[in-house]
Amino acid sequence: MSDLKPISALGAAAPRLLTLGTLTLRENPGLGLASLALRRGGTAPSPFGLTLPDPGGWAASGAYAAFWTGPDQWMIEAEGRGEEDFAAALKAEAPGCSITEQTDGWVAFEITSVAGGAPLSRLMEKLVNVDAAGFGPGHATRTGLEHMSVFLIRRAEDRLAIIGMRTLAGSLWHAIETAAGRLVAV
Amino acid sequence: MRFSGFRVFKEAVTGHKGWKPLWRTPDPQPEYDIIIVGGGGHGLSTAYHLAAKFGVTRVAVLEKGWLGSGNIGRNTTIIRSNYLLPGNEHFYELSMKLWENLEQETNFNSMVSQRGIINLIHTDGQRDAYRRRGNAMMLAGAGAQLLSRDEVREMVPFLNFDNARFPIKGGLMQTRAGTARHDGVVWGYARGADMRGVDIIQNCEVTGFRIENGKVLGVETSRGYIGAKKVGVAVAGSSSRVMAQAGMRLPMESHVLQAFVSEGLKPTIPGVITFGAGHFYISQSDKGGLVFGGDLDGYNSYAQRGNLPVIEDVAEGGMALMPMIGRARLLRMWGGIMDMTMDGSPIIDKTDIDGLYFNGGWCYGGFKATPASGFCFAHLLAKDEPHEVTRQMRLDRFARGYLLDENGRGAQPNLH
Amino acid sequence: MLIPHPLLGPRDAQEFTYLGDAMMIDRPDGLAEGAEAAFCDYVFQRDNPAGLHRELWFHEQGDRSWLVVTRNTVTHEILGAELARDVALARRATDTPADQGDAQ
Amino acid sequence: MTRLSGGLIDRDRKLSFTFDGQVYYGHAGDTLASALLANDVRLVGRSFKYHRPRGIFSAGSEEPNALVELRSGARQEPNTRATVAELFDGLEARSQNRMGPLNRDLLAVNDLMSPFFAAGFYYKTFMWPRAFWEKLYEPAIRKAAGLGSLSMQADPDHYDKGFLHCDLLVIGGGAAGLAAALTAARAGAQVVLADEDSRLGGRLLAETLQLDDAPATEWIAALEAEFASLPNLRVMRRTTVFGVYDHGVYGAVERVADHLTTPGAGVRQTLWRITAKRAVLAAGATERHIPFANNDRPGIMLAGALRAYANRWAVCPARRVAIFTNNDDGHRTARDLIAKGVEVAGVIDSRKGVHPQGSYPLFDGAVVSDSRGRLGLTRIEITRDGDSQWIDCGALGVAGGWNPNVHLTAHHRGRPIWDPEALAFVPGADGPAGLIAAGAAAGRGELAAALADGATRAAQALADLGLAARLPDLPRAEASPAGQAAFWHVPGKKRAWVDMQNDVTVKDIVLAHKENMRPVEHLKRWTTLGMATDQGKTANVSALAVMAELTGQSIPATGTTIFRPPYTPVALSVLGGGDTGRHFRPHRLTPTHHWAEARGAVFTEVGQWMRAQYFPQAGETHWRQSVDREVLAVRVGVGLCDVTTLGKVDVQGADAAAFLDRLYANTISTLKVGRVRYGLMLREDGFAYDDGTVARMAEDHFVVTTTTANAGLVYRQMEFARQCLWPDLDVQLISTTDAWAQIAVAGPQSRALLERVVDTADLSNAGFPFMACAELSICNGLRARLFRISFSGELAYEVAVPARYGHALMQRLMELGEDLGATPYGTEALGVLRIEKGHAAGNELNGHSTAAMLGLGRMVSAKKDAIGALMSRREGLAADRRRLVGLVPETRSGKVTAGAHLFTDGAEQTMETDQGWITSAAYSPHVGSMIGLGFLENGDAREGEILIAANPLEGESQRLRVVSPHFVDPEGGRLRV
Repeated sequence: MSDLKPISALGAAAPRLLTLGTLTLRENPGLGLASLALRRGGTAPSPFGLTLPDPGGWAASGAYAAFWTGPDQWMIEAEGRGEEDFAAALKAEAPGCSITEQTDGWVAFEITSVAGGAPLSRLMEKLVNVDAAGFGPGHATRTGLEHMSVFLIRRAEDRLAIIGMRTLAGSLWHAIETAAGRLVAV
Repeated sequence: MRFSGFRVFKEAVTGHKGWKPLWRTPDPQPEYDIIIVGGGGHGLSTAYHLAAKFGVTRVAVLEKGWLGSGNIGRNTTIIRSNYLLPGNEHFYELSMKLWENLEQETNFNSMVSQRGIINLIHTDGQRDAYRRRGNAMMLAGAGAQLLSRDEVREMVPFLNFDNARFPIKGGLMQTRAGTARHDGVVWGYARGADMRGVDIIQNCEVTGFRIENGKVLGVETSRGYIGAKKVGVAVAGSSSRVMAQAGMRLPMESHVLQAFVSEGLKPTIPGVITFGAGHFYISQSDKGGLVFGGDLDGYNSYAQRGNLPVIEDVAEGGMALMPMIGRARLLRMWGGIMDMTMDGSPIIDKTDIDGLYFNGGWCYGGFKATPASGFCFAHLLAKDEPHEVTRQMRLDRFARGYLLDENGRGAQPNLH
Repeated sequence: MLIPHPLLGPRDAQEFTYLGDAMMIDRPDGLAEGAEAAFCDYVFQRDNPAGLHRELWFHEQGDRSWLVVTRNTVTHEILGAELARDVALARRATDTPADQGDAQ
Repeated sequence: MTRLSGGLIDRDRKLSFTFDGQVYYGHAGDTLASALLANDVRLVGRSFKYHRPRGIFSAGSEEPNALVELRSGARQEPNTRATVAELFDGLEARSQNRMGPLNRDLLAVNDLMSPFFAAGFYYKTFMWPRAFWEKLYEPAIRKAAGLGSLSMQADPDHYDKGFLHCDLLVIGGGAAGLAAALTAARAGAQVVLADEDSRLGGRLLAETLQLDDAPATEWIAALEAEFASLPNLRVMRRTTVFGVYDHGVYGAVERVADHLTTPGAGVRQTLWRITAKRAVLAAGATERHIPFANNDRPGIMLAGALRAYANRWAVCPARRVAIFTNNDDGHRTARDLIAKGVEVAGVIDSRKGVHPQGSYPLFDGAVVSDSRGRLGLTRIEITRDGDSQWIDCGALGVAGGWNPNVHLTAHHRGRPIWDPEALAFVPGADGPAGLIAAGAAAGRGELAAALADGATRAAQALADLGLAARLPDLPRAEASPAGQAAFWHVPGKKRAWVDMQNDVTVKDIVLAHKENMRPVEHLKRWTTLGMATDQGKTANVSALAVMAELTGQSIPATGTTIFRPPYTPVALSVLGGGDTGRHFRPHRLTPTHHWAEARGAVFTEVGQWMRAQYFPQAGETHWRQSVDREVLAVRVGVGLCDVTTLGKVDVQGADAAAFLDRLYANTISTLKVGRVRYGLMLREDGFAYDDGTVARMAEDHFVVTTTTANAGLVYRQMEFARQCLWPDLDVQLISTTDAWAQIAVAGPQSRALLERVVDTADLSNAGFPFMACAELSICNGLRARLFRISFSGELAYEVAVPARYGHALMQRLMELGEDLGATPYGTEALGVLRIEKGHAAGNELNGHSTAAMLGLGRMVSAKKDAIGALMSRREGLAADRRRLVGLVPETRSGKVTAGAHLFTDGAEQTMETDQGWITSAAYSPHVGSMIGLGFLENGDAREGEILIAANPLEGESQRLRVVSPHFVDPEGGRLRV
């Protein structure tokens, strides 16, 4: 393995972690990402045993997960494989598809609540125009957040991931931290 | 009746008994030499100039609602002649000269106020572009000043100089620019045209053109057919709809532009300021309201109202540029319909139909053009020759490739 | 404004970028006879109706789909939305101009 | 004045506040207005034009008169309505629009001059001499105009924005709104109930009307308890729904902390964007007054307000009051006041033959025809059948009937319609889709009807959504008949105010009529009626009635006015909420940002990006020293620059090459795998759009780059081409801009440096020639992409690695390249290098340029159909003979300035003789002088000519020589070594 040392999207050696009230925000550099697009007329594969979800959906299977990103296009997630050439691994699982490495295109912030779904709903209200009531576990969508484009994934009732462009990591963290902090201040 | 300080004094002491209607309410005659469709700023200015400058007085202005009910009554009142391209700059400079003499000419105080405009500079590239534009203005005799950051700070110290996402690096100023009282412009031209014999007919909607053998004979209206030797159309916000009645398609889309006014405040902002890194421009009316606006809503619309995202975008721009306005309150917002052309510049031209003339496509810049637009359209109607400053404002420029694209955005109307 | 995305349901119009008349799907053949006149019409001339308008919106902060939305330009009421790609493919199959299809 | 009995104030919590510096006390639950009245303060402000003394006119957000500057310092808040400002301990308020003390305002002289200030007078004078307008008249007018003042300091508070979604939004928490919310929430719908007041109840809080034979507050309290238990109902107090937008989007402002001394760590206000499938408008009604002579004195107020102050706040502006009414509701005020122990000197009812409804003197068929009291009401004149008498009273309640608050129904330009029964405008049928009015807002203000209407409308709204709702058992309501009559103003010779704040009187309307300003919009604009901060809420209908009388037409034929958002004024700071400083917009940081920061780089904003502009070293005192050093390092050694900001798009698919052939003006499909080609994109209208490189990684896989500025736009255009223009091609696109850290390694030593990091690849000129590309590994196994491309004109590469390694790679290259002179360079040096090489950038690719102007005309292939190719050959574009040229000063020390215009030597300088302009300029260490690029008429044929570069804007003029735009290595030999 290369002797070059990576840094996190927020620019540090270690990922950032912060608890504000009932919410914990965690930068997740371990998440491997690659996009999968069907060739014209192609049929959806089942990489790593995943059933690729319908529009608006997210599906997990073991350390892998997939979410729909557009017609005939998905993002495949691999927990703990952020340092690897995950796209190459995916290519082997999905021959005949267009695969593109995306791991370092993004920064993933995993948000966990210790008080169930309500604090996540309150946080979403302040950040995105997505109805939290209709965004339960298994939902994923792309939307705007403070002039940035992000993916939201409801991984569980008490877990929400916000995945934004890596170069905007600092601004995205600032926006989430501010909103979460104000929920505490109230 | 001539207006003057003396007249105001006399009427005040005699109980305001002597005031007369500002214009008549005539019924349409069967035929006119020239019919102007549209009783907005440009239509009334055209009628005024036809009568006052070209001696054509058998003229009717047909307005479907009340005078000045279109964009002239719903804009942010800015006047300026700070354009880059020769095909535009000479025209707007002519307009500025007409503004400078408007009130004495029409004997009506339209409150033309040359308090200056500053276009702020935030990047080096922007400074280069503004230097090019400022030099064009100098060459056209319009005057311009390139301001350093310190000079801007001296003039408008309340801007965000110290904590800005997009720092202010200077500004391009035109001191002769400013504002005018929009309704006063309508009323001044209407009164001036009426006094010279023009029939101003309100509540008279044009529903069709009578065209035979490629020549226009008159217009069908909600008050019956009216004949005319020539018909000039100046119906900003309805250009495509009206010209479709003559079978024409135009190189334009209609979009909504919102504008905003705050509650009245004691003097806060001296002239006009435009943000160069966001969509926001602002001035303060004589009544004290902050008058401001930003970008188009961005989609085709005839609704005369807009949506929240643009309102927020404008307010965000304002707060980033001048966070001292935060405690002022927005009082009223409205939308005007902009006929956005494919190159962002207007059209004043004859059409392929004999006797039918078109004035439109003013995008969001029609107000400042009002005097020259009317003058030049009157010139075209009266002499059948374009005025020299409108020679590039032709309909065929798109197909031929002689575009008047000030900011180089291409054939995408909502980007101009 | 809410755009009724055919795959994702109603979405905030702020996620979208507007382009204009759906006739822009019907790009003329640049190598055909008389192409210049056809292109001038395609690039510059618009019906610009007050009423129903079929128009292109790009779901830029979403799934990156181009949509053909049928909307009333006077009331802003939206009557339907389709994937532009489907409209374009159907257009090729049937030769129906893109600005004259039926709303869903 | 001592407090009356009862009321909804907390007498155990005493709060101190100041008004014009004087300390007063009130109670929790007070508004500033009620607290002022409790302290016998009746004079609170001055009118806009005549500076007439003004008091409190209403008890709500419709207030035209009682505007104050609230708070101090940077939190100073002008034009705050005292009637809705909740009292808090330490509140500071000041009267405004005065010169000198409030009770001796020097500008009150305007009132004496009022005959000169009739409607429209501004338009008729101040025209001579011309120069005096800006210098004298206008400044004087501006100073006198306006109302309150801004502090001119940045707002120190925080603001939030948020989004809510619901099935039903209920606007207004009075009788109808509460019934609506209850009905819908019990049915299980997602409900938001918003009310502008601090507590629910609406008008019920101001009344003594009973529900189920008990005070209404008991019913409200029971409801609030139930509401708290319903998770699907969100109650938002202090929240004004100010506007209706398309497709069920409502704008609302929640005043989170305006009732507190400061917001502390929280926010002051929140802007909510509420997406509601349906909405019930239960906004109640606003009382109107009846203009009569001198009807604007402090102490004269709306009768319903007088009642509200007594019932809710236990205050009355005077011990002895009178009521002027044209309806039964006015009599209820008299009864309620008497019950509170206030003396009612009389009820003057314009209707003949009515009977008193309590023990007070009744003047039926009578009007109030005048008033006295310089700073506050002392007497009124009552006229009946031509006989007049004066009676003493300190306050007068005026009851002119109630106007439904239809405002939101008109926000989509729908028109309210006249209801001849209710004598008011009620919501028309063309209101916003999904919004249903209920209760008093719909003209059904009688209490029992309002309750039932609220429940029914909510059930109806839910039924539209397919949700069944059962109507709740509603309390039995005490009758509250209105009995409105058409009596609009008291005729007379003296001034009778219609619009209080803007000083519009009946006389002004008469004058507007006389001058043919009759359409209602002309009336408004000529007189300024309804244009004040209250938007004429208490004035407009009366004005229409007066105009109708003058024209002999009915009120609806005379017109209505369009209500525009916002319903009540909204602070700009909450609309523009969120970050206003450095976080106003997001920052994009390059992968080496932190490294550059640690090296002391100076950064610059490039769109969303922050980029290193230059890297100053110890001893360098001017940016030019740093930039010159960086440029020379590239020309003689090796420089390193983070170029991640260039857009990168991954293009895959069987038809990827054919697709790119249609996007780019030049041919791409002939490119071999492992090679890169420069690509030029045109807009469909034929002008140059963007440029970049196209690298073929495999037969069916390309990586293309765009300029930094156009990355998003080009991606959008590519998707448009893929989905809309050529949907039958097999192409997949995805952006990879952020995924790869891309570093330019440029200069004669670049190969030597890169050879030290690549693991095995052959970088020799033969093995990896100019315009080669490859995927390879570096630094012991890190996957990377290498492109041999050059922006500087030197031997150069761009190396890309996963973004997280960009920082470390830059460090490694610097370490390994120390002996080779490795030097980081920023955007300034990048700019100098590209100008020296004659590469177009943003200043040249400005949307006005044709390919030919850029010297790239031959790239536009005529053999294929690509976007913009055909249109680029149109007459006007082909006739444009301006060409990109290089420019140097005639003398080495001369200046070259971007933005200067070019003229033939000796020619007159006008727009018509203009020969072009300078697009970019820089000092070139390579040339040893300033150099520039510019577009010049027939530029390709004028090499060697001396031109004048005119910069009259800054009073400069320079003599420049036309040269090739390629100042460095015009043959390109250095690229290929």
